[in-house]
Amino acid sequence: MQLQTMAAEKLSPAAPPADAAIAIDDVTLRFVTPDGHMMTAIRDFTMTVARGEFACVVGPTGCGKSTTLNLVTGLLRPTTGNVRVMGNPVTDISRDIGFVFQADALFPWRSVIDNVAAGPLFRGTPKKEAYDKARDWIGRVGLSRFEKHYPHQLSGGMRKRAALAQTFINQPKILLMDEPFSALDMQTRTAMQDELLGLWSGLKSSVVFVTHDLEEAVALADKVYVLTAGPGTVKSVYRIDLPRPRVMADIRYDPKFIEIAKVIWSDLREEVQLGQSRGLQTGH
Amino acid sequence: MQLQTMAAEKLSPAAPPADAAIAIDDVTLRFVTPDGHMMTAIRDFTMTVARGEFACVVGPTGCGKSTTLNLVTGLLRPTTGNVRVMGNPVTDISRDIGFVFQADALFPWRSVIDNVAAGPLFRGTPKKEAYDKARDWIGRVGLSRFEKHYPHQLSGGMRKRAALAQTFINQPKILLMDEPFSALDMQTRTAMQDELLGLWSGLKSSVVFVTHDLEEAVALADKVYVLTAGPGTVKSVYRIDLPRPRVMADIRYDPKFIEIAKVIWSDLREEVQLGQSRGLQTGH
Amino acid sequence: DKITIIVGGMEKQIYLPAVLTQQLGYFKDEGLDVELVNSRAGVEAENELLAGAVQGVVGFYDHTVDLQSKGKYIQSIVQFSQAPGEVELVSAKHPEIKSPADFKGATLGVTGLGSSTDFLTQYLAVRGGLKPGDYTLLPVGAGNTFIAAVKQDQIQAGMTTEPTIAKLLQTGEAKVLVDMRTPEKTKAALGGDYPAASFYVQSSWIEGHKDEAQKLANAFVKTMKFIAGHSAEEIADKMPKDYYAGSKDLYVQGLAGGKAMFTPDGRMPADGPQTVLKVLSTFSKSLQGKQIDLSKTYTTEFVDAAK
Amino acid sequence: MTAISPTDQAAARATSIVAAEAQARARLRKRHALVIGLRLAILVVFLGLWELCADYNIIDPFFFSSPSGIWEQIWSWITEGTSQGPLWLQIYVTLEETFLGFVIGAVGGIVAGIILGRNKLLADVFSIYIKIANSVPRVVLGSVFIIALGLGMASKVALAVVMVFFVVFANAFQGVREADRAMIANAQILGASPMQITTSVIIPSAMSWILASLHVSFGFALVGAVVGEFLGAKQGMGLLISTAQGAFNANGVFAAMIILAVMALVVEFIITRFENYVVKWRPAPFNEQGA
Amino acid sequence: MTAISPTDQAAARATSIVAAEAQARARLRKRHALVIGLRLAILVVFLGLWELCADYNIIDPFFFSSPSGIWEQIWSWITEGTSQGPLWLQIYVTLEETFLGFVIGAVGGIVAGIILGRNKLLADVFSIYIKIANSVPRVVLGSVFIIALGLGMASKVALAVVMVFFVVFANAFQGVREADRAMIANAQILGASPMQITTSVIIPSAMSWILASLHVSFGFALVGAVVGEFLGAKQGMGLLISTAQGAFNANGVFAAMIILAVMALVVEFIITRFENYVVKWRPAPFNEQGA
Ligand SMILES: Nc1ncnc2c1ncn2[C@@H]1O[C@H](COP(=O)(O)OP(=O)(O)OP(=O)(O)O)[C@@H](O)[C@H]1O
Ligand SMILES: Nc1ncnc2c1ncn2[C@@H]1O[C@H](COP(=O)(O)OP(=O)(O)OP(=O)(O)O)[C@@H](O)[C@H]1O
Ligand SMILES: [Mg+2]
Ligand SMILES: [Mg+2]
Repeated sequence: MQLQTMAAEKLSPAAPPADAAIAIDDVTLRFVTPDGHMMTAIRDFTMTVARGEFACVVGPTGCGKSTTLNLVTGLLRPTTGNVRVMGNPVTDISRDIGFVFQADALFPWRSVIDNVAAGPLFRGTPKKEAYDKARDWIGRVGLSRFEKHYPHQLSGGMRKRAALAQTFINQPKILLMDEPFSALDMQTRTAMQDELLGLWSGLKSSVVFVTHDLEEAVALADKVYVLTAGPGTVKSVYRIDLPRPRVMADIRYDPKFIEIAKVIWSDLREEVQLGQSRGLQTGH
Repeated sequence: MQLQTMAAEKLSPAAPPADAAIAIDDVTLRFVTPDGHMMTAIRDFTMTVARGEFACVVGPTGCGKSTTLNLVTGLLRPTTGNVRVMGNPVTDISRDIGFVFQADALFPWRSVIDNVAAGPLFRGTPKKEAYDKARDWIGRVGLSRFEKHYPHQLSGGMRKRAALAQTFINQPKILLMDEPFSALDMQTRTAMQDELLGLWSGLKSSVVFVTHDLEEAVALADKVYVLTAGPGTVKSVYRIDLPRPRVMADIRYDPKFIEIAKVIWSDLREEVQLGQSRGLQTGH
Repeated sequence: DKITIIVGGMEKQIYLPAVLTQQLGYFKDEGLDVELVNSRAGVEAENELLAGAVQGVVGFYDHTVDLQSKGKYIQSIVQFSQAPGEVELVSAKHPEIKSPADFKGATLGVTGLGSSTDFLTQYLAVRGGLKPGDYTLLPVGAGNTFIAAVKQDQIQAGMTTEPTIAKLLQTGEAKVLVDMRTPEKTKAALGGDYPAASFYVQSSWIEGHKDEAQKLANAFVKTMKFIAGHSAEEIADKMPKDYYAGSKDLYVQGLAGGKAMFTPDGRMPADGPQTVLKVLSTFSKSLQGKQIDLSKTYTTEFVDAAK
Repeated sequence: MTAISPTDQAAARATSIVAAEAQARARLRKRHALVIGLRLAILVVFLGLWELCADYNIIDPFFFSSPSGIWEQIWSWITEGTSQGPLWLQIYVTLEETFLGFVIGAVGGIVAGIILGRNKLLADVFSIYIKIANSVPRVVLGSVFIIALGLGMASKVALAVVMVFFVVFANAFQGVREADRAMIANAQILGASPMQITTSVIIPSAMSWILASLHVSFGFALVGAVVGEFLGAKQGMGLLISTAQGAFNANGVFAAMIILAVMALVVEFIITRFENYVVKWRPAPFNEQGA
Repeated sequence: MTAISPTDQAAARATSIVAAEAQARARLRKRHALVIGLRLAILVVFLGLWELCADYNIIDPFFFSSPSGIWEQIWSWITEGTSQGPLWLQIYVTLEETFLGFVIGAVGGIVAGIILGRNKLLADVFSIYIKIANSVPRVVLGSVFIIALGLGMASKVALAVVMVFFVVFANAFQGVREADRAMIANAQILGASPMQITTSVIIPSAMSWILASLHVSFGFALVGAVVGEFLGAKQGMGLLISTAQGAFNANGVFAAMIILAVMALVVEFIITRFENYVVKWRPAPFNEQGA
């Protein structure tokens, strides 16, 4: 399969350069399954995110996207291969990273503002400053009226927004996000995407963003990784050359955008169908 | 605001008839907030789902969609007003209902197959039959290879699919679903939607389906409820007259579909923007 | 400075002189600051004494013998009683037991294995012509548990002290088989005086504290004289109410029956130590093959000097 | 058709909502009264039966006392004092020992539980020794303490400590191990140091474990202190019991136990207050929330 | 540019994966050896210090015994039997009482905990009485049991029961209350009866609470049985201790305690096995998983 369009350039996954922000080099990770066998979650996985680059990862469910992020944070260790962040091998859970978990990881015993202020407080910011910052970020994600609420008193989408504020407030140089916007309505999602792009361009962070929404991926990314159905590996990588700054509300109607999305979509669909024929039997 | 299109008929929320599958009549629900005040989650809420009807609920995040479903199951009690299911007031948590929770509610100590077989086993189905059925449903959601896995060994999307199988296997007459497909990739989601429609038309169930994806709502529903930003109440109700059976892969390209979606979208956007101007401050 | 004395059960009548001295104010009269500490487990008391945490113990004399066999020297300086104050009771359900000779096949209650009641019971049985193994010993403690054991027929006979004796006699659930509350009856049962309750201290302590030892002896001897010169009723009146809260009559009755066991002057009866050694060495494993110097287990030096 | 957007009936509604909420509050009050009533009823029935059984000699009051006898005893202790001095002094002494033992044992248990819970190697190496220590009979330990620490307060406190420590340790340890791994990971990524993880994630999530153990272990501390006094003491409730037992004063034994129970209840009340304060973030069970 | 789809290097990879996994296993084995080594080292150092202190009379072996003395005592009990009969019989008797008491107390605690945990009214009414009962000194209870149940096995079992019950109850109760409300709701909606909710949701989620209490409470059961024997018995380790104490035989006292510790460890091992079996569904902490 060879293609080359003006905007989406398909790249070959090559061995990562030493100075990349994130470099996953030929990693295989296997889990022990309940019946005692080994199950390969991702295999021969190579991925590079340059400094300041925005990478999106798409792929069928269960293909290893979250596993990949966990490898970068150091929450999981590769069985073979190695993972480097900012040039250093990942040995422990890193503090330089921001990670929005796929599932909820707010502290249930802290109110929204205490949750959001947690990062600065952990990092030694004075209390007042931390809370001022937290209040600012809570405003940005639209939870000002819910500052004092505990997580269990929020709706699913509100919890997700609180988690976003909690991560963004640390202004991480490396930002990993696992389906962060899937619980949000379209409008809020667009606002959050703008917020994210603003943060990213301001900080020149490197971002890995996992999503099921291909349009979202294309709209946000410099580079889109398409993974194969599990055991996941990189199927193809696309460079998205849409001009920046991008405005989320409008970019979807850009003809270039639509063209790119179509190309990647056909590539992805193939993979998903493969995954389905392997896993899904048709129901009725 | 008055409009009437061929396919999307806007209805006025009237007092529910006695024989409705679900009848929420003028309900207000208030929570105690952390600072001891009362917060109204939904107010003056009226909603009717006829037997065999497929209703979708859309609305900005935090507007009270999950709360509404919880009222129907009996997990929450209205402060004022009343809720009837199949004509009877809701007094306890009902067994006739299927409920796919927004958050994960699988039993972590049971493997996928034990989780899926739980419903039939609880209801007294013989063991062998229950497991056969469970195996069938696990196949339909594409988890056959993961039967023996425990929930923590699944990816987010897989867990959601397991939860779907767990609910569908009971073939409930009333089916409540809270953003069930948001963690799935497009292809899997389409397959699940087909699965859901098949189940629904086979059983003539009544469905309330919460989603943030308006297209999904239009594609699936007989009736779409648009809620206002919190405190949530019904803003408008649309009847979707697209012909059935609908095929999910194709319906999106139906011009009627696109038209309806546009109409509801403009209605919803207004509301979401209102919610945002109230809650969200623009970030940067 | 302060002198701490452990009493192996302040409410027990056999140790009554300790609290009585306090109540009568005799310690104060001697210019002593004495503090009484209760400890029902005798071993605790001796251990404390040996560890040097307390200066004296009110307990059974036979411990001085036993401890000497383990290389620890303690000395009785005032002897409270010349009879054990123990009684072998026999359950009313078992009239066939008329003397220790009938113990064959019976279960006999003792307070604890290795305690004085254990040795005395076995000694009685041996004097009755039995061999160890003809009977079973059951440690049942004293007080309520002893009574319960009799009631439930878990023991057919058993050795105990006041006020358990009085209580069981009063309800008629048991009768006296062997009485060792008076010197005469003890002599009959054991073949000699059996010094029991006494005040003892570590031998090494005496060296540096002759003065205190003397004062303590003075106080105790005065109490012994008081006991000899007053009726059970009068003595009971001096005791704290809690000690006979169960029933004052019972207390007085028990005291009247057992008053005779107290020495009139705190002096060790001449043949007493010998009897104790005889009883102990018959049964106690730890004494077997050991040479005991009885003269190091007691001294009458201080009671002799007491005014 | 016309969309009838919800009209502003708010004012009219307000009254009905207020009424509904007042009703809910009234229900709560009624329930509270019911609970108190039932508790009292049980107490009265229990005491009544006991008294009757004692009066008709179905149970022997010589052994098992009777409520009236117990009350007389308590009254006489209050008015005339005990043989060891005024009653409040006995209570104070025991309470002091218990409290010290409770605090030391609980803090020790929590600290040890957290350290071992956080460090797998330490846990693997040391937990076996903690298990061993826990199988030592406390009564024997009591004598060892008395030899080592003397007959003063120290030995009673030590005994209370060893009663409390193991229960609290076991729960704190398990509570730490149960702490949600995603939450710990999140804190770590947010920049928490190991110490901060302990204070802001581990301790809050182990809190309900620790509190559960505190509930039961105050009673244990009391037991430890009393047993210590039983083995040898100048003052305290344990000595009161021991004397009463020696004097066949069942009333005294039971009266002392009742006083101990009241002491335990008072402290229990305080712990519950503390618990409600600490875990106020907790969601109410479904159906207990809303107004 | 050409998309280089991952070539089939699987065969070449396989070896390196196998090697990596073998390495991981070797690490595990090494760690296990380290743990055992450290445990032994601690034991040896502890015993060595004890022996030395005893030999040089830094601690008085008359009170605190010494490892060599203890060993001699155990050996003589094994070879010559104890004064009450063969050693194994004493162990058997105590173990039987302990085990009965443990099972009854644990089952009772779990059942009571679940019932009260599931029913708020019952909990509100009765938990206060459970608190009261828990503050009763076990030693006093011991004599009450002997009076009520006699000197046989029953009174020791009862004492072990009351040692175990409260700890298990407290944890089972709290464990039930901590069960995830969403999970309970889900089960209810899936059609579970209250009984089924109890067995399939409440008990599994309270399991780690219950297990934590079982760990600590077997030791307590042992303590209860021994204290019971202490107060009056024909056989058993408690009597052995009491006799040794009465004879100022510190070696005997400590030897018996060591035997008790070994008993506790054996049972602990069994409980841990059971625990690993029951909670095998549990996620490993991050970083301990993967190969
Ligand atoms: N602890 C574990 N033990 C065994 N298998 C695991 C474990 N964790 C994940 N897996 C498996 O690894 C594979 C990849 O999981 P992962 O969570 O990375 O998927 P994902 O791409 O994030 O999917 P989704 O889009 O559904 O979130 C899945 O097949 C899953 O079953
Ligand atoms: N236990 C509670 N205490 C207080 N407020 C609550 C509680 N539960 C929910 N709320 C509030 O009720 C409102 C509605 O919540 P709900 O979960 O129904 O929203 P939702 O429409 O499902 O949103 P989402 O799309 O984000 O899931 C929110 O404002 C939330 O903060
Ligand atoms: Mg994932
Ligand atoms: Mg929701």
